[in-house]
Amino acid sequence: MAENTEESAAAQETAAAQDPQAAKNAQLLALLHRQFGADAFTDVEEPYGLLTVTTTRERIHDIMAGLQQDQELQMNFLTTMCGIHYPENEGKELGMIYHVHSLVNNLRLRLKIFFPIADPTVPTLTDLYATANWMEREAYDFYGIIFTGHPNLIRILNVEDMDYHPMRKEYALEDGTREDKTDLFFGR
Amino acid sequence: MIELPTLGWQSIVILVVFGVSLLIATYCTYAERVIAAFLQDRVGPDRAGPFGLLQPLADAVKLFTKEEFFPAGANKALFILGPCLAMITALMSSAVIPFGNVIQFGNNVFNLQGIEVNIGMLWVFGIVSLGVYGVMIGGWASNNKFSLLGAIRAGSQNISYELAMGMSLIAVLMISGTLSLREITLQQSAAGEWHFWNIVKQPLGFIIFLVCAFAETNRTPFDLPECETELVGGYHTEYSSMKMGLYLFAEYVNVFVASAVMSVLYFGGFNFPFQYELRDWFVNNQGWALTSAQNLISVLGLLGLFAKIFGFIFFFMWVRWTLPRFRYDQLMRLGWTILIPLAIFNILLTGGLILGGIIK
Amino acid sequence: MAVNDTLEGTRKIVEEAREQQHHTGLIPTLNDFSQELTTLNLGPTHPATHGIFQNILQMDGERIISGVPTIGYIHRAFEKIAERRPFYQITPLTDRMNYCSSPINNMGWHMTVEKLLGVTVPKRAQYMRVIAMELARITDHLICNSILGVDTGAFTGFLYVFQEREKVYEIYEEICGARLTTNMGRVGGMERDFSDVAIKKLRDWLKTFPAVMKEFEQMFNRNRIFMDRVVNVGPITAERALNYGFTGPNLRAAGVDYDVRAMNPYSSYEDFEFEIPVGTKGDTYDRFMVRNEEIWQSLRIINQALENLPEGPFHADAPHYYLPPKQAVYKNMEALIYHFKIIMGEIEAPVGEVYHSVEGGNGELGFYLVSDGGRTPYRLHFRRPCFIYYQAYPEMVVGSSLSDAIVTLSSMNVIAGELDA
Amino acid sequence: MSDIRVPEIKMVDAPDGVEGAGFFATSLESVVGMARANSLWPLPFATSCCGIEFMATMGSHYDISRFGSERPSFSPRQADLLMVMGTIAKKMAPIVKQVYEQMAEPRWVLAMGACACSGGIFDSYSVLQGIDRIIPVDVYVPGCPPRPEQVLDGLMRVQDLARTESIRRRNAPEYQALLASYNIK
Amino acid sequence: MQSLSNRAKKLEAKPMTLAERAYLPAIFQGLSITMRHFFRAATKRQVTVRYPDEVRPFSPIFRGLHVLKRDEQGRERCTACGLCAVACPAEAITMVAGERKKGEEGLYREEKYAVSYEINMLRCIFCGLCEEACPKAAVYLQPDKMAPPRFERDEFIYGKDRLVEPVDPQARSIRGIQLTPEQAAALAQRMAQPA
Repeated sequence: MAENTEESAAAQETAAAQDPQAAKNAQLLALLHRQFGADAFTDVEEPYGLLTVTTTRERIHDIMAGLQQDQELQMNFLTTMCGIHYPENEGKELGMIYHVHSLVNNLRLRLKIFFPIADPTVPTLTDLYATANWMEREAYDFYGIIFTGHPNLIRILNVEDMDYHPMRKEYALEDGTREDKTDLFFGR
Repeated sequence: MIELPTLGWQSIVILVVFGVSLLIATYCTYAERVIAAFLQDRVGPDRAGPFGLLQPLADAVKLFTKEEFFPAGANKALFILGPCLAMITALMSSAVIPFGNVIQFGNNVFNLQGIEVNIGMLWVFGIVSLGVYGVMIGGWASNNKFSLLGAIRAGSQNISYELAMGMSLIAVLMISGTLSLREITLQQSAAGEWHFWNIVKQPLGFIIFLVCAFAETNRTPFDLPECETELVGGYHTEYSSMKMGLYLFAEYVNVFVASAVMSVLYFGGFNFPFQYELRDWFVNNQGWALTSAQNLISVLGLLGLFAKIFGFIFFFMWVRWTLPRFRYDQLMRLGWTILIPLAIFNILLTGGLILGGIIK
Repeated sequence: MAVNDTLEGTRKIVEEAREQQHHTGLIPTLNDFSQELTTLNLGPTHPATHGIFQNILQMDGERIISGVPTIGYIHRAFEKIAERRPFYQITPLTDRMNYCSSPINNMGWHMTVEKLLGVTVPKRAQYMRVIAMELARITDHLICNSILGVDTGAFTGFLYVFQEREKVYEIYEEICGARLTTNMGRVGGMERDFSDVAIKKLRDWLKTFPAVMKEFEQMFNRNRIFMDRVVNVGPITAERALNYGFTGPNLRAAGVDYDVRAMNPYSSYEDFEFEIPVGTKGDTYDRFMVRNEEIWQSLRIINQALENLPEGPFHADAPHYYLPPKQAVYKNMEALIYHFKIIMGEIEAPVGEVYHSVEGGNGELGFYLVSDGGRTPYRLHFRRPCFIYYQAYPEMVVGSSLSDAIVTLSSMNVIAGELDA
Repeated sequence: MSDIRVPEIKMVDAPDGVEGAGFFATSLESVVGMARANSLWPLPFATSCCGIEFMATMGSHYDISRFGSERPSFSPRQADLLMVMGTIAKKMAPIVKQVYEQMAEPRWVLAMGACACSGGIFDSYSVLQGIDRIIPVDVYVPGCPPRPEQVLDGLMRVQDLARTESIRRRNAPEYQALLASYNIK
Repeated sequence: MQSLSNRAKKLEAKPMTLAERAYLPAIFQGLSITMRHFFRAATKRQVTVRYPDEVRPFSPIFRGLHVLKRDEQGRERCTACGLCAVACPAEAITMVAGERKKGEEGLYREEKYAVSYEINMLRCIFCGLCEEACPKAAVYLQPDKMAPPRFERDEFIYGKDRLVEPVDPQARSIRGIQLTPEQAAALAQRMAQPA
């Protein structure tokens, strides 16, 4: 990976002096920028040493495919993906968060996309990763995110006839039918 | 020397044999539990009666008082017929086992055997092969896929292994020249020595027979028809109450009969080492009459046979709680490609040895 | 039924089914075939589905044409509950995720929170955690391997090694006061030091366990009946396994030596010498052998950790997050305030997101925690290895017989609590 | 330690019909009761953690076979005691009920662990808050999971029930009404 | 695939030898192992604990049934602060706090006390968080008692009558505070009088 990122060598060196993980992340970011263009990513962060970038749902499939096929990065392990719900973010209420991992380089990357709750469609990754199948079904089950192109998008954990997506923030956690509990004492 | 016993004596013996078979089968469930427990560092049932000895009775009473049940869509007549058939055939085969030599009171000679027929071995085989119908009918009539799979497995398994079993027996027949179990036993009594037992002449045949006996009785490692981790309960999945109990008992009666047949065919039946020396010692040194000494030997032989049978039953259980089970296709392969050729080879070998005059 | 026709036909169908599955991830349905097939409903209460999940199998005789897994039968909404609970109350939840190896889950969660809070745990606590985690790994693998024995029909081996599990339970009980759902450790360290009894029990166990393990191996490893049942059963290639997101022993059985303990060491795993067993074919036998070998490696780690157990405190000096000792609470006002704040969940958690993963019993157990600074996580996602790899099950069993499907299932060690969360 | 063995139990006045006609019983009834009590074949309906503790109960250290209960009947037809162990989600509830309906009389139900008894910590939208909402429960065993000792205690409570139960209880109108209230049969 | 860690240990599945292919050696080995166990068990060395007659020793920190402790003078320690209820992940604890009246100083240690204190044992998961949360060391999970199984659901709501530590020194938990017999007698007398 080193020879390809010579242009960012200066940036690397300063970073490497502080933290080897930061150096690796800087390299990775440079590579991402070169491959997919700098405009593909916004909100680049490194919380707790894990490079986190935000992109758009239009580009997520290409990026994931590119990461998977890139011979040098070999980011071909989809660690996990999950949905998230921010009711306050107007127009970007729902999100998907992907964790990919390059086993060979031992490098992780977190990708995020956000989209409006009124139009919760995201392209599927099942053509790239077999494992995305159930993860997407779970995200659909929990958040109602529609994965276009998913071969079998039905609820996975909850009962089929459930009429809401329980992980969205507005729904209550508790079962309404319990009798032996009161909420009086627990400020939850 | 053997007189035809009276009809009354015969029915008494048959009743006793049935009773004993049932009793042994009942206590086999207890033995199975205790042996399994001991093999697994446990205690086993110890709260029902002293040492848990009432455990089988508790099971039986419970099964009798449990609700009868007919699954939806099941053929009622066949559903009942299945366990009955399994039980009846299992019991019938024990009728021809020679449990002991004769006992003589004055001029009355009593034969410790249900019925002496000169085709005893064929009888056992015929009845045992009927037994699989009980399993098959029951599995089919249950209208349950797991039961059906179990029934199919039972059918093909029993038929395949009966072949090898029969062929391993042909070698015994070649030596003995008779189908009567009593005759075969008596032939092994020459001088009462252990090395006249057929096991010495037929070690390979015995191993084949033993493996097939495991398969015929549906015991691990051949318990595919019930195989609870795959087929839930196999053919008896849908059975409740005593109908299910009959299947369980039938299995243990089968184990008992298989052990008895093995003891008779290969381990000298009611013969035991130095029996004639013992009799002569009683006659010569203690001044007993010959008949009473012979009666004593018969009784001891009866006990000896039961000791052998219990040894085999223990072996059945020991194996069950040790070995993993086969897969269906592997079981078939073992039967058809290993056991049957081996059995044929055994026949040829025995024939050669007989011709060569090495065994007779 | 003509044997050859059926076999040939089945093989063709199986090939087609496999192709189709590879391409679409979709499982073919009954309508795709013209043959007369039976549908067998394996589960949810089938004895071999030790947890609870359902497989609807299309069978041609005893051969499986396709399978549709249905899960969610014990969905308990962990992630939703976690959004309503303060950090320390989530530990009992993680207990119940992979209940065969609760301490690993506990520790993984604590480490995640510690990462978020920036707490460094002293060396002694780290070593204590390693001991607890490796004990958990051993018990997890023991139960998986012995259940594989049960599913092949040998019940006795299971009871032999379960006695060892009982002894480990005793050690757990000395460490934390519970047997199975341990709730072990706290954010910032352990809740109490190892007692002398615990150390003694552990040492005794380390002495006696290898003999039992050897006996277990003797009963199974080279027994032909067992080998015939498991060799070449339910195989998966390394490529497919990676594509399916396999981790842990199941991935290693396919030949990839990915182990979080070695790749991203946590809790001082870099201090210990151990090897990562890998298989070749990814079949049931490889999975069995990898788990077996991992038990030995875990024993090695425990021995090293116990020998080199450093002196020092067993928890971090972090009064904001770690409960003060009870005596201080009675006397010291400051301690009392901290005590109340921690119990009420009013700790100052930074805003941020953190992903931390540990090597659980079944693979990479990840915790993705998004904190908005409140007393509860804003979002907590568990990367449950079982959930991720169980979806490969239909592909692994297509074309094999029902018995193979059962042993494949048990060798994958699918824990329902982890599967459904 | 002596107090562990005898939990302070309100002895069997609970189940309906026990005091019905003919309870003061013929010896046949007591024999049958004893037999049933010592031959409770469990149907281990294990869904989660408690299932592992049930394995421990079956294991060599606790050995449930001492009570004559070591033959797990995975087929509900042959089981006497439905042991529900672990969380029952709402998706699972109909299956539990179905299994209960398939069991042959006499049948008892033991709810093991906090989840099966009441939902435990899983007070969530997907978890049934106690299996007594769908089937009648005879004995509750608290704990999460209960120790094997508690499971054995629970089993002995079921034995107490079985021992004192009239054979005719299952035909009693009270019992029919109980089942009807659960909409069973 | 290439090695990721350099610590891989390849497990080669050796092909079966002729002896192994013949089934019998492994079978005999297995049989001998189980037979060893059989003899060990038959000579009365089973590991089984015959439960109701024998009890396995519990660890001194086992988390069993709750108890509400009294202090050295036999006063209830609980001050009804509610921390245990907050800490309970199962929400199994409910309590009603009350002011201590004059003359009740011998009964309650603090000025506030729990008028009612209930634990729903069916909900409780025995995680020990309440014990840890209690700033007054009032609620403890006893290591030598377990919650017994019962027939009725309502019997599992443990009120103060069953939770508060009895005054009888014999009935106390091993972690409890041992009173001298004189103290206990005095305490029992005081408890018997109406407050």
